[in-house]
Amino acid sequence: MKLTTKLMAATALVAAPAVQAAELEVTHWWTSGGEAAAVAELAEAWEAAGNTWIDGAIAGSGGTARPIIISRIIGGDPMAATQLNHGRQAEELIEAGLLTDLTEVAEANNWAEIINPPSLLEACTFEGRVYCAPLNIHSAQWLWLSRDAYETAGVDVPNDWNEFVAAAPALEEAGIVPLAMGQQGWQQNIAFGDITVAIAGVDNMLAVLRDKDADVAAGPEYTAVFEAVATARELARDSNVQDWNLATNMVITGQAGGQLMGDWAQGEFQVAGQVAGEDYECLPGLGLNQVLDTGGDAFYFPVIDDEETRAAQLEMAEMLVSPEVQVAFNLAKGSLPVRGDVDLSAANDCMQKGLAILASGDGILPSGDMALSQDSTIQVEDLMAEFWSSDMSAADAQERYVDIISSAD
Amino acid sequence: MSNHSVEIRNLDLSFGAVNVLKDLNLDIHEGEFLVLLGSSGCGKSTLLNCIAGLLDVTDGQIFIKGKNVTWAEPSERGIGMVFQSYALYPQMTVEGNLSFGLKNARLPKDEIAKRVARAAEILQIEPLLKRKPGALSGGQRQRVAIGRALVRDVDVFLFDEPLSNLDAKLRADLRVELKRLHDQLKNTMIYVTHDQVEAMTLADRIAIMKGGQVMQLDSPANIYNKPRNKYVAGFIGSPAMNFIEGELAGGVFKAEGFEASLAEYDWATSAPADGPVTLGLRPEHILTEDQVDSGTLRTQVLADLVEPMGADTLVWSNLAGHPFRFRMDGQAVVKAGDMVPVGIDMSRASVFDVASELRL
Amino acid sequence: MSDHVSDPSAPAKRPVQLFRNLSAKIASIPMILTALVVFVGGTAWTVVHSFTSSRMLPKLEFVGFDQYERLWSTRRWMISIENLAIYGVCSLILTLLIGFTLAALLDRKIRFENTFRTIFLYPFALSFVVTGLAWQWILNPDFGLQSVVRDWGWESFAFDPLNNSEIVIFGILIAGIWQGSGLIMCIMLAGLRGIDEDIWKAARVDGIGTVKTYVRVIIPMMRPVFITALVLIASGIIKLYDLVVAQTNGGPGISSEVPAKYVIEYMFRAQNLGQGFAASTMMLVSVIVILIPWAYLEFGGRKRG
Amino acid sequence: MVDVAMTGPRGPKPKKAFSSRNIMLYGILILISVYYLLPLYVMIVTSLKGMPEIRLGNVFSPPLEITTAAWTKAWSQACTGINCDGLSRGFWNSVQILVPSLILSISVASVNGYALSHWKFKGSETFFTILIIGAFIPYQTMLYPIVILLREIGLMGDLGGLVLVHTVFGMPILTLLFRNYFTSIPEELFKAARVDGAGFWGIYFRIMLPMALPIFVVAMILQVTGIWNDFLFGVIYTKPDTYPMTVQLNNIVNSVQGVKEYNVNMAATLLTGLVPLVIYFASGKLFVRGIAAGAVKG
Repeated sequence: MKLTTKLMAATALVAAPAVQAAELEVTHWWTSGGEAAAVAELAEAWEAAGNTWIDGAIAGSGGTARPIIISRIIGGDPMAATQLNHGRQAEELIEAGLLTDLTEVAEANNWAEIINPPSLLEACTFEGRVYCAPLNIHSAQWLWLSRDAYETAGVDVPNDWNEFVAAAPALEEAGIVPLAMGQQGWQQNIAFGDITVAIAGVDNMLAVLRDKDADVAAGPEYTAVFEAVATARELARDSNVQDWNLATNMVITGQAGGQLMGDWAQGEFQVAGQVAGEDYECLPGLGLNQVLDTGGDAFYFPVIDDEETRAAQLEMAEMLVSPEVQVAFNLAKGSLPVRGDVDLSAANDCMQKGLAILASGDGILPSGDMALSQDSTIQVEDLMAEFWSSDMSAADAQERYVDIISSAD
Repeated sequence: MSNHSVEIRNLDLSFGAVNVLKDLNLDIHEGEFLVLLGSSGCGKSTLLNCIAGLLDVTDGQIFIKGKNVTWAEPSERGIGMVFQSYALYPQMTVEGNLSFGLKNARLPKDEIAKRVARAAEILQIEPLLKRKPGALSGGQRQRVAIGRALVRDVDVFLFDEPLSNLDAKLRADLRVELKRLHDQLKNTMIYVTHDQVEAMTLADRIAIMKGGQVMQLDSPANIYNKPRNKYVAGFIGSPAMNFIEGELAGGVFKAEGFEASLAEYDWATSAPADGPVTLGLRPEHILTEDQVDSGTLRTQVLADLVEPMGADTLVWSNLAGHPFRFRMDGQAVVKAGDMVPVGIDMSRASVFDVASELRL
Repeated sequence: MSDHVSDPSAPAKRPVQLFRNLSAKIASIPMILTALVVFVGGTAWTVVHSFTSSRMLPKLEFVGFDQYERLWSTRRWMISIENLAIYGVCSLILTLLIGFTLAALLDRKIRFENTFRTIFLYPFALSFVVTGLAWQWILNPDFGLQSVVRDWGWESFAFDPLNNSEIVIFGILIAGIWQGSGLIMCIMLAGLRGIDEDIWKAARVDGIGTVKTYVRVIIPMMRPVFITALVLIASGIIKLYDLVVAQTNGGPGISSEVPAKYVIEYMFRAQNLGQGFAASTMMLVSVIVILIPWAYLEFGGRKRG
Repeated sequence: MVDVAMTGPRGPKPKKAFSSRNIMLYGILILISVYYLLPLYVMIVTSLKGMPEIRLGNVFSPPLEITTAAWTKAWSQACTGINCDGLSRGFWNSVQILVPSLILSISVASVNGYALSHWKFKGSETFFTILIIGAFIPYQTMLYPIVILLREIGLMGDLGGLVLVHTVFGMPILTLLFRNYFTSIPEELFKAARVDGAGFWGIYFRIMLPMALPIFVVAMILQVTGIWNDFLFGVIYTKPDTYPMTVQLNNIVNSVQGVKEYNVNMAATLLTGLVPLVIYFASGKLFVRGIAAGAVKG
């Protein structure tokens, strides 16, 4: 019995590069138009190699999908591959030995060299071993603007956040909502983060998020941030959608002037057939501070006690980082590739802006996900949700934010 | 081996702290019709359930036909049981109801058919065999319930107030039928009821129960004529016995304005000591009209209330400061406010000790 | 008589208590396992882990009452509790009231009773998710009730509970009652049908009005029915989750959060299992505090006699 | 004297067809019916409209142009991720989950209720009390212990595991119903059967089961509703191939591609709710009768 298993394992390893048709179940929560198109690219590439992609999409953002993913992993009946935001989320699963070690793939394909920025691979690395395949780079610090809306209102399209605020009354007069905002804590938190980068600057933000410096959070720079967020709240008063892509849709249709959202919003513009620079504009770092964080999605491969599956998992990991898939996937999703060595000439204006910032090497922030624990993030999201939906004063909000930071781990 | 059909030895049953049966002993003869009589809560149904094996006893033993069945399953005890609510299986036909127990006992088919046919014949329910209980009248249902006990071909029949759910006329009819059935089958029957008429008419012997104990076990005549204690005396007889509190002094009963010699009284023990006693007089033993003179004692009482009942008339009055009821002929002309002469035959009276309430 | 004691056919000793009614005990094994392993075991597991610093995966690193201290100093938890209290009290009273009133109306020997009953009952067939979506849609200020009334000419009409954090919990209440009151009506109706007709005759002869008869005579007689209804409603209230998620997802802001949602969010989204377990332990404690006396009265104190 | 008798009221009391009491009674009932029917009406009407009409009008206006496009889309075309086959896939999965769960949970609960009513043993009431308290525990908090439990007995990710979970969580309320129902069956019947030599199972199958139809209907309705509408367990204990309909519904409703297609959402919602709804409409009378027997006699 043991011998056979070993033999089979050996055969599987030998055969690994040309595995027989493998069936892998992939769990993810990419269900919006742009996201689904991007997943389709992955599935197509996977099936082109003669494999089968069993799509385990679970709609309703990570909140719905995560309990399912984690339950199945700890229940010993995991999917073959799953999306998770990389960063601290998966550490415990790795420690418990539930995730497949991808180091051999990473080494064989020289991920250490090609993945840029290196922080992405670091986020996948735990005690020197690689456990996830980074798929894309998402940055949250974008202001998306509708040309249409500003033309209707008869004002110029703003070039930074300050101009955006100044132009708001004109939009309101034209019956246009200045700022589209989905009424969900995580979206409001993104807006908060964006404004923080733009107004308080990178150093202050890092002091708070990475070093948990409550004094900075209580300082005047953050006071300015909270006041700006309060202003944004006023601008979004009449936006009563829930989902982020419905908010994006308001910008696409010209019902709203702009939206503070990550670069995944671009996928929606693309699906709607809009062209960057013509129909919509984008301002990374809100036009004030040319920085982007480098969060992003990664795929993890739960341990499945079957050599063939393991080989297929490694094959998929390899595929995800391959140049072809990187280009196809990221063009569809509107995110940036994890390797600098691919040809993205097909990318639109906005993506090019992002690539430029990335290539410059400075202005790269750790993603909020990576710096704060999920637990603290939820607390900030709760605070934001309450702040945006009530008349809480900026000072009160700041005070509570300081509390969260000082007790964060 | 004794000829006892059912014997109960030192039976105790308690639910938590409540003792329902207390050190109860009872011997029931082969072929006897024994009635357990008592008011509700006296433990008579509980006792029957213990005999049937439907309740687990706390202590003591039960023998049926000389076999210790204390822990045997109900179906292994050789008993058949008839319930107050008939307890017919509603989804089975009459035939199904009759044969259910036999099928459970895995009897051969022809034997089952034979027994069902015989029971149906005895009870005259042959035309009903294919019907369901829902389509039967109360009396028919009770016959089927009896039939279900009958087919089991057992030595002991247990009846748990089987006639209580029937109307008065049907009850009387079925009572007679039960009596006939017993004469015909000669099985041991244990019959629980709170109806003294049923008890008196059916029983070979009656066990009067109270508080989980047997007060008196005796023939109906003795229970009626010589109740062993005041409780039995008051329980049996309708209207209930009159009680007059007084003193026993030298063979003479003395109460307020009332004295009677007990010279003719049949003492249970040899002449008791003097002291406070209760005199019990059955309303129907009071002599009236032209029989007044044959009593040991004659007096006059004031009629408070007169209840004409057709065959006889019940008069409510007062004697020696105690309520006093007596029965007169139905044709007697008497109305409230009349003074009525009555005679008392002390040989038919009962005398109880006040403290122990036992018959003297 | 003494020969019976040595009767050879008599069982030698009392049967072992454990083997009495053995079939019944064997048949109850699934129930016993469920009660002990799943409910008691699972609960104990949860309670134990609420004293740990478990994050994404359950770990036995004990931190004392830290999770509880944090729980009770969290604003979201306090709002959740407050919401549940408001929802609970209102839902309990209104569901009982509406359920009973409907049942009483249907019990008045009306025509089309079946039709009405089906109308009142059908929402119960729908999941909370469906209920939440439907009512979210109806209460939508731009397409729903508010806009319709405004179209009728009442321009200032404002009914927008789902976007007003002061009254959002009542918006959820409307949907909750809609979904749950039918079942309660059904139970009440069954209870009313079980009341002796003579009671009504007696009340009529005594000249007691209909409403007064219900309040003074019928309702006290229906105690067991009310208890069953109460248990059903109460168990639903504590579990309130899907409806909130579907209808408001806790918004606007965190003004319609409820404890069950707090538990789930902390367990899965915040990946702070310890905190989630602490919150669910608190829920459990409150359930037990309310339930134990009731369960004792209902099941423990009753003896066969 | 005679005159008075002749002129006073005589004969049958006159009855008014539309007494103010009746008008009020039916008025109230109809008004309340509107509240109850409104969501269903809105769902149906919306599902029959096209998207442009939805954006323009209000939710209550009847469709100007009836189209079943939304129903078709919901059933067979709506997309989740890269799968675009709507709810159809989930329907049979749901049936496959429902049938064994229904049979097992009702069998177990009815035997429990029967044992608790006529075969009480030491501790049986304690277990029952624990069960009832269990009915108050939000399922989600039990997720992890259950996952661990299923892993230990090797049923994680298996249809058997899901059936087991439905049986366990359906047990408290169903056991309560069956217990109450069987308690209301006269004890004498049970005694008679014991005298007739029937044992635990004999009495259950031959006497109790044939009498328990009404309560089985109630149990069935409650379980069909509960199991069919379940999302949480369905999504965790199944795989994409076997996702039940509710998971597909969630995916359709929450996968917003461009704009929210309310008509498709409503059609999908109605399609998903159809099975329990049909069962309710079909067995309403039996349900009330069963409830009367199972829930009222506490």
